[in-house]
Formats: sequence, C-alpha cells, structure tokens
Amino acid sequence: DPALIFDLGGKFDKSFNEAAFMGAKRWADETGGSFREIELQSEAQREQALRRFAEAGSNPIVMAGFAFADALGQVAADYPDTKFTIIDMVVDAPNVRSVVFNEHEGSYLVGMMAAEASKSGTVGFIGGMDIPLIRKFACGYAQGVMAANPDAKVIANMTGTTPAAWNDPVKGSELTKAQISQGADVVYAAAGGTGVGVLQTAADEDILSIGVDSNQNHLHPGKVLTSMMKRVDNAVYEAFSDGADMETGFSVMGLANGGVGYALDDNNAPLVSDEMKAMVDAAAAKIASGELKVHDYMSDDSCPALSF
Amino acid sequence: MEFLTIIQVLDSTVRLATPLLLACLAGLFSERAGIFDIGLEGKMLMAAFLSAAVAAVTGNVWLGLLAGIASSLVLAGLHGVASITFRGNQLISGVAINFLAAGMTVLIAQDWFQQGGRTPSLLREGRFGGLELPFAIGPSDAEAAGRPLSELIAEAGMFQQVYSELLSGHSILVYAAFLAVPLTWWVLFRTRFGLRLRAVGENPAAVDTAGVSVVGLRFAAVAICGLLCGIAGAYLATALQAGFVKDMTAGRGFIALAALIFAKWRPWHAMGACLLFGLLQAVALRFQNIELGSVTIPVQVMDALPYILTVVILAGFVGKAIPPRAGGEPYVKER
Amino acid sequence: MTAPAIELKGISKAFGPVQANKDISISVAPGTIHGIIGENGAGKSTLMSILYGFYKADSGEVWINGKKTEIPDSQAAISAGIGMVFQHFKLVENFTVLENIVLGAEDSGLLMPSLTRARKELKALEEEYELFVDPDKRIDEIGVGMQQRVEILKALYRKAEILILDEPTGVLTPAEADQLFRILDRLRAEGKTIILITHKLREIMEATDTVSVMRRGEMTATVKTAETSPEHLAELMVGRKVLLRVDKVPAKPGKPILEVENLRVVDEAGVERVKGIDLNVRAGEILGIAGVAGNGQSELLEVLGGMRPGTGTIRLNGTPLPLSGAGSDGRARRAAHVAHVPEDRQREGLIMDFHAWENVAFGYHHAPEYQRGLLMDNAALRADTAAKMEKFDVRPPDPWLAAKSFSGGNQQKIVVAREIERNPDLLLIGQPTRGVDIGAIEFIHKQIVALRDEGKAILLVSVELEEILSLSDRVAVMFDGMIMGERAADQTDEKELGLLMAGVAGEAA
Amino acid sequence: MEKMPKWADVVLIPLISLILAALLSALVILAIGEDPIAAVKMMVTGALGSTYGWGYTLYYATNFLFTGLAVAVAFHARMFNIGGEGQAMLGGLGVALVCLYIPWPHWSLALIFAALGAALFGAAWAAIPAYLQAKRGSHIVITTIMFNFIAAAVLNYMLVNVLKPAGAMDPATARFAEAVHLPSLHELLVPFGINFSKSAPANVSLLVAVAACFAVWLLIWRTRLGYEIRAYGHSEPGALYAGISPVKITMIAMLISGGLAGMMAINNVMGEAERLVLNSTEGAGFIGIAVALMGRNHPFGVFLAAILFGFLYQGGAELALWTSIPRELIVVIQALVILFTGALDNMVRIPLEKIFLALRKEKA
Ligand SMILES: Nc1ncnc2c1ncn2[C@@H]1O[C@H](COP(=O)(O)OP(=O)(O)OP(=O)(O)O)[C@@H](O)[C@H]1O
Ligand SMILES: Nc1ncnc2c1ncn2[C@@H]1O[C@H](COP(=O)(O)OP(=O)(O)OP(=O)(O)O)[C@@H](O)[C@H]1O
Ligand SMILES: [Mg+2]
Ligand SMILES: [Mg+2]
Repeated sequence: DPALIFDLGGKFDKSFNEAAFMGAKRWADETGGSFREIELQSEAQREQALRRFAEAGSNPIVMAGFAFADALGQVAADYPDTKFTIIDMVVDAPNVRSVVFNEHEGSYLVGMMAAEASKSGTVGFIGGMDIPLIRKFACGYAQGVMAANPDAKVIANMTGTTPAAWNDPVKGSELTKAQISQGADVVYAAAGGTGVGVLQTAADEDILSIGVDSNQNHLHPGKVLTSMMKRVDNAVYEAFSDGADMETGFSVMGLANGGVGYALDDNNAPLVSDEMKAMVDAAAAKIASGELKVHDYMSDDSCPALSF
Repeated sequence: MEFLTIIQVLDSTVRLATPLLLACLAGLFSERAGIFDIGLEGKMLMAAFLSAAVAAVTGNVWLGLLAGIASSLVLAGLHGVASITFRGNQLISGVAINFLAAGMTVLIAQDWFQQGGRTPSLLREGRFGGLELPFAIGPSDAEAAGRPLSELIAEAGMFQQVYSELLSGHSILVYAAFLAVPLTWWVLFRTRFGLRLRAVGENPAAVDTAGVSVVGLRFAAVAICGLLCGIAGAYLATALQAGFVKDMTAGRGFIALAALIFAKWRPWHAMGACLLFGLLQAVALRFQNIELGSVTIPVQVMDALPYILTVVILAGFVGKAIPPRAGGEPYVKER
Repeated sequence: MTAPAIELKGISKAFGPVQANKDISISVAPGTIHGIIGENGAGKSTLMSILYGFYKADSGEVWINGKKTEIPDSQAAISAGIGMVFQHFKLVENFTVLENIVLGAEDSGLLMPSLTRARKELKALEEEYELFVDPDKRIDEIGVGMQQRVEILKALYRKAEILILDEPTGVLTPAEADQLFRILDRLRAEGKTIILITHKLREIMEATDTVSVMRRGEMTATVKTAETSPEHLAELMVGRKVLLRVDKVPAKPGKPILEVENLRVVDEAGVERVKGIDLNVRAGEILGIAGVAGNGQSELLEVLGGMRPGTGTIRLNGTPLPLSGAGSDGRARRAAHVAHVPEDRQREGLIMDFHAWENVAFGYHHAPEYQRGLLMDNAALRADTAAKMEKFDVRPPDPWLAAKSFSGGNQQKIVVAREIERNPDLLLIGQPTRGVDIGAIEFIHKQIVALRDEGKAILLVSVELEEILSLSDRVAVMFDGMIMGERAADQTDEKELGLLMAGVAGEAA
Repeated sequence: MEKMPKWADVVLIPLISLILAALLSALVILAIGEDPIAAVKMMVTGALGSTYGWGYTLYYATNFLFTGLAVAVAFHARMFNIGGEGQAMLGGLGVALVCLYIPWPHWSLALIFAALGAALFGAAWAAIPAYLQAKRGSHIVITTIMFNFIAAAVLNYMLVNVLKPAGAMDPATARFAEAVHLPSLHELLVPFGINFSKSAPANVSLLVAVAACFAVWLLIWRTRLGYEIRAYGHSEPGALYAGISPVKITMIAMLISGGLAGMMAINNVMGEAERLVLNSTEGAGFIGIAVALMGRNHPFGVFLAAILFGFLYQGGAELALWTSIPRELIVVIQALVILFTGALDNMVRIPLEKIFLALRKEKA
C-alpha cells in the first residue's frame, strides 16, 4: 500500500494538506485500493513516520511539505527499495521523486484577477510562514497585479516565521482587518489553515478573497474571487498510481502541464466577468507557451514587483 | 501613525482582550476564594471546542454557548472535587486539567467530525455576529451606500470613527465581558456573598467558625470561574473565530493569570491589565518587526512581551502582589 | 433545679490513631463559669471544638438547655446560642473589625444594611460590656488584646448565651487578663454561661465556679472550685503528686560569656521588635528572660541563634559575632559554640518528617564526625543517635522513627539532647518545656542545671513565670522590645515580675 | 504514630491511582468507538514487542528521565518547577552551539561538552525564576511558566534569525557534523553480539540519564547538600534555624533542576535529530512533572515512571500510525495519570487509611 504523510497544518487545513488528501482519496476511490496516512504532531515525528511506513512495506511513501527534506535525506538511503515522493522540495536520492510547482505562475493569474476586481486599486497578500516558497507566491501575485493595473498597490504580510504560522486563523483574521483598513478590497491568502481566518474575515467584512492550493471558492460562495489551484492532489494521485515502480527524479508542475491554475465554478462565476476571464486565459496561454516569463523569487531571492 | 490606524489597533485590542478579561475575572473569583487555578487554559479550550461543536451541529450559537459553559463547568467541578473535596494539590490539578482538555478536545473532535481535531467552520447563525450600536456606521450603512464599510468609516469624523470602529460592532460577548467588570466589583465588595468569598480566601477557618460552609463557598467560586471560562472559550471559537482548531487558546489562560497577578486580584485593575496585554498582542499581530529609529524590535520580542512583563511585575517592580492569604492551601481542619 | 446549660454525654473523637476524646460526659449549670484544665494534648480544645460544631464527634450526644441538640456545624452551634473564642483567633486579618463581626451573620444579600445595623448594635454592646474597639480598624492594625475583644463581640453579636474561651490569657498581659476576667464576671451576672479553658491554676481558682480535669482524652474529675486546691487539681491532672521545684545549688558565675549591647531587630514587616537591649550572661549561670509572648523575646533568641539579622554588638567570650551578612547564620553560631533549643520544636527544632537520626544531625550536619569523604556517614550518625536516645531516655529509643511519631515530650528530649551534648559555651533555650509532661519537665530542667554547673552560660526564655523563677539565677523582663528590669531570681516574685511584664517599670529598672 | 505503613504510601497508592487512570482511559477509548484491548495490545507490541519499539520507548524515557529528575530535585526543596520545557529548549540551544561551532575530534568529547553546555544553558534559564523566588518571593510556578513562553520566543529568534542556514526553509540549524554523532544503542550493542534495531533513536544518552539518576540519588540522600535541600523543603523556619540559607538552597536546587532539564537536549537534539529544530522538546518538560509525581520524587521511582511514560508515548505513536486514534489519546491518558496520582491521591489515601486503621484496631 502507498502511504501519505501530512505536514503540521493537518489533513483538514482546507488547503495544501487537504489537497494532498483529496488526491489520495481519488486514487483510493478509483482503484479501490487503500493507503496509510498520518498527521504529524511534531517535527521529531517526521523521521519516525517515514521509517515506520518504510519498514511496514508502504511503497511509495508520499510526503506533503518541504519540511520533510531533512528527514527524507536521512532515511531514503536506508530503504533503497522504497520509493518516496516529496512535494515542494528537491531531495537528491535515487529512490526519491521531487515534485515542485510553479506557484508563481498560478499566483500571477490570480493577481491579474485581483487587480481587475479591485475597486480601490489596493490588494492584499497574506502569506503563512515567511519562507522563500511563500515569497514566490507573493512575488508572482504582485507581478500579475502590476500587469493588469500598473498603478495598483500590493500590501503583503506574512503570518509568522515558524510552522505555527500555517495554523493561526486569529492572526490571519487580524492581518486581514489591518489590510482592509489600509484600503485593500481583495486579499489573497497563501497561508494554509491560517487562510481560513483570512477568507472568513474577508467575507465578514464584505470584501473579496482569493483561496489557495485547493479550490476554496465554496467556503464563502460569492465572496471568494477565485482560488489559486496548486494540484498537489494530482501529484499525490500520480505518485499513488505509479506505485512501487514509479520514476524518480525531478518533476515540475506548472501552467503548461496543469500543475497550477485558477478555479472557476458556480460559486465564483458571478464575480468573474468575461473580459476578466479572457484576459487571464490569454496570459495563461502565453505563460504556458513560454512567451511570458513570470519571475520566480526562488531563482534569485529577489522580486521585481514587490519588496519584502 | 494615522488616527484611524490607532483606532483600529485599539479595536483589535478590545477583541483580543475579551477572552483574557473573562478568564482573568474567572481566575479572580477562584483565587479570591483561595483556590489557585492554572487550569483556566484547559477550561477555555474545552469550552471553545464544545461551543463550536454544538454550534456547528445545531446551527445555533446560543446552544453552543450553553454547551461551552457546561463543559467548562464540568472541568471546574473536577478541579473543585480534587482541590476542595479531596484537598489535593491545586497546581497539579490545574496541570492535569490543561492536559485533559488539550487531549479530549482533539480526541472528541476527531471522533465526531473526522476533521483532524477541528470542528467544521461555523456559518453565520453558528457565530456571534457584531452588534451594531445605534447611530454607528455599520455593514447595513455600507450596503445601503453600496460602498465598502472601510471607506465610509475612513471618511467619517474622528468621533464617529471612535464610536463606529472602536465601540460599535463587537459581539455581544465583548460587551458582556466588559460589563462583568463592574458586576464583579459589586459582587465582591457590596454583597454578602462577596464578603464571604473574600474571607474564605483569606482565612477559611474564620468563615467556618462563623457558621458558613467553606466547601460551599469555594465550590460556588469555582463554579463562577467555570462559567466565565466557558464564556471566554465560546467567545474564542464562535465570535473571534469560526470554529475550533486544536490548542486554539494558545496560552491565553496563562496570560490571564499573569494579568490577575498584575491586577493584584482587583476587578478594575484586571480590566486594565487585560487591555494592556490585548494591546501588546494586537500590536504584535499587526506589525511584524517594529522599527524604533535605528533599532528593529523582532517580532519574537513582541510575542514574548506579555510574559516578560509578567515576570517583571512579579519581580515586584510595580509593588508587591500579595495573593489571598489562604490561596493554594486546601482547608484542612484536622491537622 | 433548672436544666444544665450544656450537657455532653459520652463524647468520643479520634484523629486517626490518636484518641483525643474518650467517652466524655460533663454538665455545666447556667449562669456559671466552668473551668477545664488538663495537660497539653489532653483533648480540651477538641472537646470544645466538638461542642461548637467545628469537629464532628465520632459518638456521643450534646444537650443544650435540657434539649438534645444536633450540632453538625458551627452554624448549628451559633443557632443554639453557643459562641467560641478559639485559642488561635479566627479573624480575617485584612478585614475591618466591623466586617469580621458581620461575617456570617449578615441580614441580607446586600452588605450595606448589615454593616449599618452592626455598627449601631456594636456600640450598644461595647457600652454594655465595656468592650471598646474601633469598628473601622483593620484586624492587622490592632493588638492581640483588641483582637480578643473582637472575638468576644463576634459571639455576643450572634446572641451567644454560652461562651467558650480556649486559653484566652496565653497572649495577654496580666493587666489585660484581669480586665478579661472582669468582663467575664459581668457576662455571668447577665446570666450567660462560660466555659474557660486554661493552664493556669490561679485563674481557675479565681474565676471559676466549677472545674473539670481532663487527662489523656478522658474526663477524670469535676469539682466545685471552692472545694478544691491548686495542689489537688495538679494531682488530678497528672495522676500523681507533683512537686514543681527544681533542685539546684546557688550559682557560681564566672567570666562573662555573652555580652549584648544595644541590640536591635527589625522584622520582615519593618516593625522594630527588639529596641536596644543590653545584657550579659556569665559562665555557670542561667539568665531567664520573662515576658508576655510577643514582646521581642522570640526575636532576641532568634537573632542570637543566627536566624535573623539585627544591629548592635554581641560578643562571645570577648569575640564579636556578626549580626548580619556572612557569618551571622545558625551554622556560624554553632561553629562559635552556641547551641540553641528553639521555642518551637515542631516548626524549627525538628524536621518532623525526618527520622530521629537525621534530626540528630540537624544544624550539625557539617560536623566532621558525621562525614565520610564527600558523603555523610549515616551509620555513624545512627550510632550516635542511639547513644543519645539512651542517655536522654527518649521513648521509644528507635533512631529510625520519624520525629512526628514521637510525643511532644520526647521530641523535646531529642532537641535538648542534640544541643546539650554538643557541650556548648552558650545555650540559648526557648520555652524548654512547652507542651511537655511533668516527668519530662523534671528531666529537662535537670539537664539544664547540670550544664550550668559545668560552667556553661545559659539564656532561658520562657513565658512560664514559674519555670523562670525556679530555673534562673537572674531574671530580666522584656516588654515591648526592651528590658524593663532585671532581678535576682531569689529576690523577686511573680507579682513583681507580672508588673514588669505589663510594662509597669519597677524602682530598680 | 503513622496512619499507614510506608510501603502502602509509596507503592500501593500510586498503583491504585494508576489502575484508576487506566480504567478511565479504557472507558475513553471505548467511548470513541475503539477496542481498548486491541489498543493496549497494539501499544504493548509497538512499544515493547521489538528492539525497535524498545528503542523508541527508551529514547522517550531518556527525555523523561532528565525532566523528571529535574522536577524531583526542585521538589525536594518544595519548588514546583514547571519550567522544564523552557529549560530543555535552552539546553538544546546550548547543545547546538557546542556542536555547531566547535570541531570535535570524537563524539565522547563532544558529548561531555555538549552535556555541560546543555546543563549550563538550562541552569541559566532556571536561574532567573530561582532568583526571583529566593529574593522577591515571586511564585516559581508562574515565573517558570512564563519562562517557557519566553524560551520559545528566544529559540524562535535564534533559529529564524541567527542559526538557520541561508536558503533553508524551516527554522532549524544545520545538521551537526558527523563527528558528533552519538552512538545509538544499535552501535553500542553490536560489539556484544546483540542486534538492536538500527532505526530506533535510543542512544548513549540513556546511559548518561541512568547515571544522572544515580547521581541524584546520591545527592539527595547521601550528601550534605541533599540533606540541606530536603530540610529546607520540609521546613523553611527549620532551615533558618539550622543555618541553611534559603536563598542558597533555592538557587542551587533550581540550578541543578534546570541543568538536568537542559541535559535532555543531548538526547533529543544531539542524539536523535542531530540538529536543533523548533519544538524539539515536544512537551517532555511537562511530562517530567507527571513522571516526578508518579515516581514520588525518588530517582528510582522516576526511572520506572519515565519508562512507563516512554511506553505511553511510543505506544501512542504506534496507535496514531496504524489506527485512526489520534495521538491525543496519550495526552488524555497522561492527564488522567497526573490527575489520579497527583491531585486526587487523597481520594485513594483516605479510604486506604481507614482500612489500615481498622486492620490495626482489629489486631490490637
Ligand atoms: N486536628 C487534629 N488532627 C489530628 N490530631 C489532633 C487534632 N487536633 C488535636 N489532635 C490531637 O488530639 C489530642 C488532643 O488535642 P487537643 O488540641 O484537644 O489538646 P488540648 O488539651 O487542647 O491541648 P493544649 O493544652 O495544647 O491546647 C492531641 O494528641 C493532639 O495531637
Ligand atoms: N500534630 C500531630 N499530628 C499527629 N499526631 C500527633 C500530633 N501531635 C501529637 N500527636 C500524637 O499524639 C500523641 C500524643 O501527643 P502529645 O504531644 O499530647 O503527647 P503526650 O501524651 O503529652 O506525651 P509526652 O508525655 O511525651 O508529652 C503522640 O503519640 C503523638 O504521636
Ligand atoms: Mg504532651
Ligand atoms: Mg488546646
């Protein structure tokens, strides 16, 4: 059986981990197979979970989150016959598949939509833990905003510097209120479970929000402009489907191969005008074809559209 | 800093101070009666969970509140049985209650909702909404004007800003918490019950020989403590947030205790202390690193400030805080 | 004949393995003062606490005014018209007098009306019984005499017809005690019934109508006061003829061992407890310090023993000893050959949960003979303990027994053995026989005198005038932190010392 | 006269309390719809059924030994050190600094200095609450709780702003050099021909912890300092009388306590993670309280209780891995153990005393 290990935010964070879970569930539903899973409670458990699953014969073992890199680096060599998949991080080992996403591309698209939807010309970004990965989201977003409206202002805040930042709805809510008071009327949350508080407050205060990772449009129908889809579910699904003899190595999921995108469904259809959709789809096509290049913060630790 | 920004920080101060204030008053009743309670945290957590759970299931936030209070009362009762009836160590009992709540909430939540120890997110009716005071600019005005509320408030005059942003628009529990302050003062210092309660925390033998039941009084105090912690927890889960997540009290019970010591066990001072701690939290939440001239205060300092402040206070730099004399000691008649 | 105000029938009460009251019956006539005497631990306080509903009896009945009355708690006792002034007052220290009086006897849920009414009623009571107190003072601002008045007023405010006083004079000056007895007389004249517990036979003889004697949990006799004598009562108390006199030869004082000049002590609350004392103790003599408890004797002993800091000068064998900072603690004092039997053996002199052998090292745990390398030589310590127990007739002579398992007298013997066997130059000894039975008193007194006869200096603090007079060679009386006067023990008497203790300066002060 | 024989107090009461806690835990497991017997079976096989299980059980037990001893030492001076958590965090910092910045030639040397560093940092973190208690009478329970929070902030700052290698995402230090790798039980036992599981994290720190147990026993019951600590703990006026300085004993006892708590870091930071991460203590400081309470503050009792809690931890991890029972079940069980052994012990003691009294009367 394959196994899936969630990161600290927990399986039901409505975001990253939940997306991973949905992928696994889809696989189970379709194949009738079963899989093992565990929600971690602490850093120290990572290695234990990896080893336990590997020893119990789980194959492949998928872990959602960059924070597993160190533990996996230790463990992978001890279980050469087990295949591992790590999401959001690159671990160089013969039996590891590393899946990374072009989050900046998806964020670019929702950034454009935010700028279009904003009446005040000020939009917000609320990140989770302040790490390069989240700056990558913010930077792509800001580039998209600027592309649609060069005069727009982007307010970016991070929730914290530790993993607790993924799971702090109160802080998400307070930061949202602060951004609203600074004029923001669209807020993009790339903050895992913290985003629940952001979306909630945005809905309470009657402004628009943008979800992340999973399709979060349904959380507050008519209040969530869209969601930046990061198809972690696909990554998990594929890993599970490939099974024990999956190809290892490095895999990039971007706009070109449907790894990222924006969500459009009944919940947000009234919010997305046809011209907005046309504009975004055009940009998406250009990015996919390589014609438009969105700057990746992690490539050089800098952002042309936003300063941190 | 802009005036409106200050108002908004104060507004968030009020929101964040509310659970502290309720818990602090809870501790005040308990400790004034001589029962130390480091289990405020656990009671709040349990109440937060059960109120969210019941509100989620029934869709009725008032039922949620009642359930939260009931669960907190159960834990308060446990603390009472351990420390009053069986004269156990009050600190240990409090530690145990904190553990119990931390574990039970997740355990029940997982069993009940299968969402990794959370409750489902609460919808409108499952939450305490903001109460719009008369003449305040609120969401209804915004809807009527078809413009965002923040714009309307930004345009209003200073007085209206204070009134609409700071005073109006809080959930009913916030107003209840602040009303509880004069009420607590009045009960403690103007009623028979209050006199006896204070006496039992100072010298239970005096109360006992005056023909009043020490056990009864202490249980009453512990029950009031449970009630207030219950409201605090329900506020966290159903007003401040929209649902329960594990460990959502995040040390508020301990800060409330610190505030209680800071306040030297007096109701009005408790309000002041809680507002101060609320302000520190609001500032830490809103601003990451604070720049003061050439030095940057890292966010961790802001996060730790309430605790550092407590230690400083305890060290006696603002006068010695003398706890109720019989505090922490079980009342034992027989040597 | 009218029914007795109080009648107890077959009251028994055990605290764990200790049988505090055994099948006690007693009857008190209305409008009389009834005394109860007995050794420490005889069960007097327990019996009264049962009558007041503070403890619950294991068996037995209480009859009040001829009616069988259940007294499950103090509320019931109060309703039955019983009031009690405890040995240790039951007052809330940071409440005012008025609040203390009202506590538990409020009229309604709101406080104000009760306080107003109490204030009025208090005034009437004060005048009726000459019990003046300031209703708005806080308890911790008034003296013990006043506090006792508050306790009595508390009972009267609750309309007590029966008043129990448990050792009310232990903390009072003789003058205050006299006043108390005048008040009691007045109450009796009003028809109230009073039970008075005391250790002082003189008070029994002067104040009571009848007296009951308790011994080891049993009521051994009840007699009319007019038909008995102190000697007879003492015999009833202890169960054999008692001769409370110490055999000793006249002292042969040598060079001064301890010299104290202008000693001052300020306590934790900032109150000056010892206000400039000068005294000296010579080799081969016993200096007794008399005084009502709380007049600075304890602090004097503690500062000499290194338990608290002070200012001034003290010299031992001519060498000054520091009074604060390094070298002023108990360990340094012991190194300077000062031994100290503290006033409160259970709080200070012993660790109640330690074995006897551990207690024998208490304070001397650094002594070289108890060490073996880096560790303590417990075997040597146990052997030493066994020897000391044998010599001092500690019963049972088992070094492994916890200190709390010994009776008061035997606990005291362990402390005295530990200190005297160190062969000190100066022995500080406080309340050496408090709560100790007569056999042990004789023994301990003998040891003290023997030490004196070896040429050691002894400073004795006791609140028992009899003990002071019979043991000391010289007596100094402390009042309010100062020495009121000093007398040769064989040239003074209780009356003179009593006056000094009350702060009335004598001619030769 | 004692109300009850000593063995009853030391063995019988904790045992009955433990059984009560276990019964209640079983009810909780039943209530969440699981089979308590199966759960216990899984816990036992998972924690004690293999050298792998033992390796984890002993690893956790090592943590709890240190923190349990820390609480016990402070408790002998009647101080309730709730700050084990923070002290252990700071101990981790000490270990990290020692291991990261000094090129050690051999693990044994590194271990000695890492242990010193850990103890030093842990003791330093206990020093301020101790000083405030001794000099200002600030309640040690509150100050140590506060210091736990402050320690978390300090660690957070150090990891995020100072120690995190450039470019790394998670707030953690770099991995320690290979030279400071502590031998695991596997490596230690191979020379004896015992094949202990390779993947379990129990390591040579276990031996240090056991040695600490013995050292604490010697300290408390065989040295003058221990005598003074116990005497002060039983009676402060008594200590003053005997010339034992309350300030000195308060400070020393808390420094030893903090040092012991800090030394936990050689196990979890140096022995297991081999780098310092946030929250590496995982609440072991709090478990130490329960361990000390259960062990009646005696090193041998602490040893047994630490193993018990190690078992609970590892058993609980196994439950979480293979069933849908959340790990929090273990937190509940811990709470019940603390409640019954610590706060409700009179509930067991009072009836027991009555029974013994009745027995004695019968004999008499
Ligand atoms: N609350 C208690 N718990 C346990 N034992 C007690 C308690 N109160 C009294 N005792 C024991 O009961 C016995 C009687 O005590 P009690 O206080 O009644 O004596 P007393 O005659 O009043 O002595 P004193 O003259 O010292 O006041 C003693 O052995 C005492 O140790
Ligand atoms: N505080 C106490 N707690 C428990 N037991 C006590 C306490 N005080 C006294 N006892 C026990 O009560 C018994 C009687 O104590 P008490 O001090 O009255 O002794 P006693 O009969 O006067 O003996 P002695 O003749 O040695 O003075 C002793 O066996 C003692 O162990
Ligand atoms: Mg006696
Ligand atoms: Mg008495």
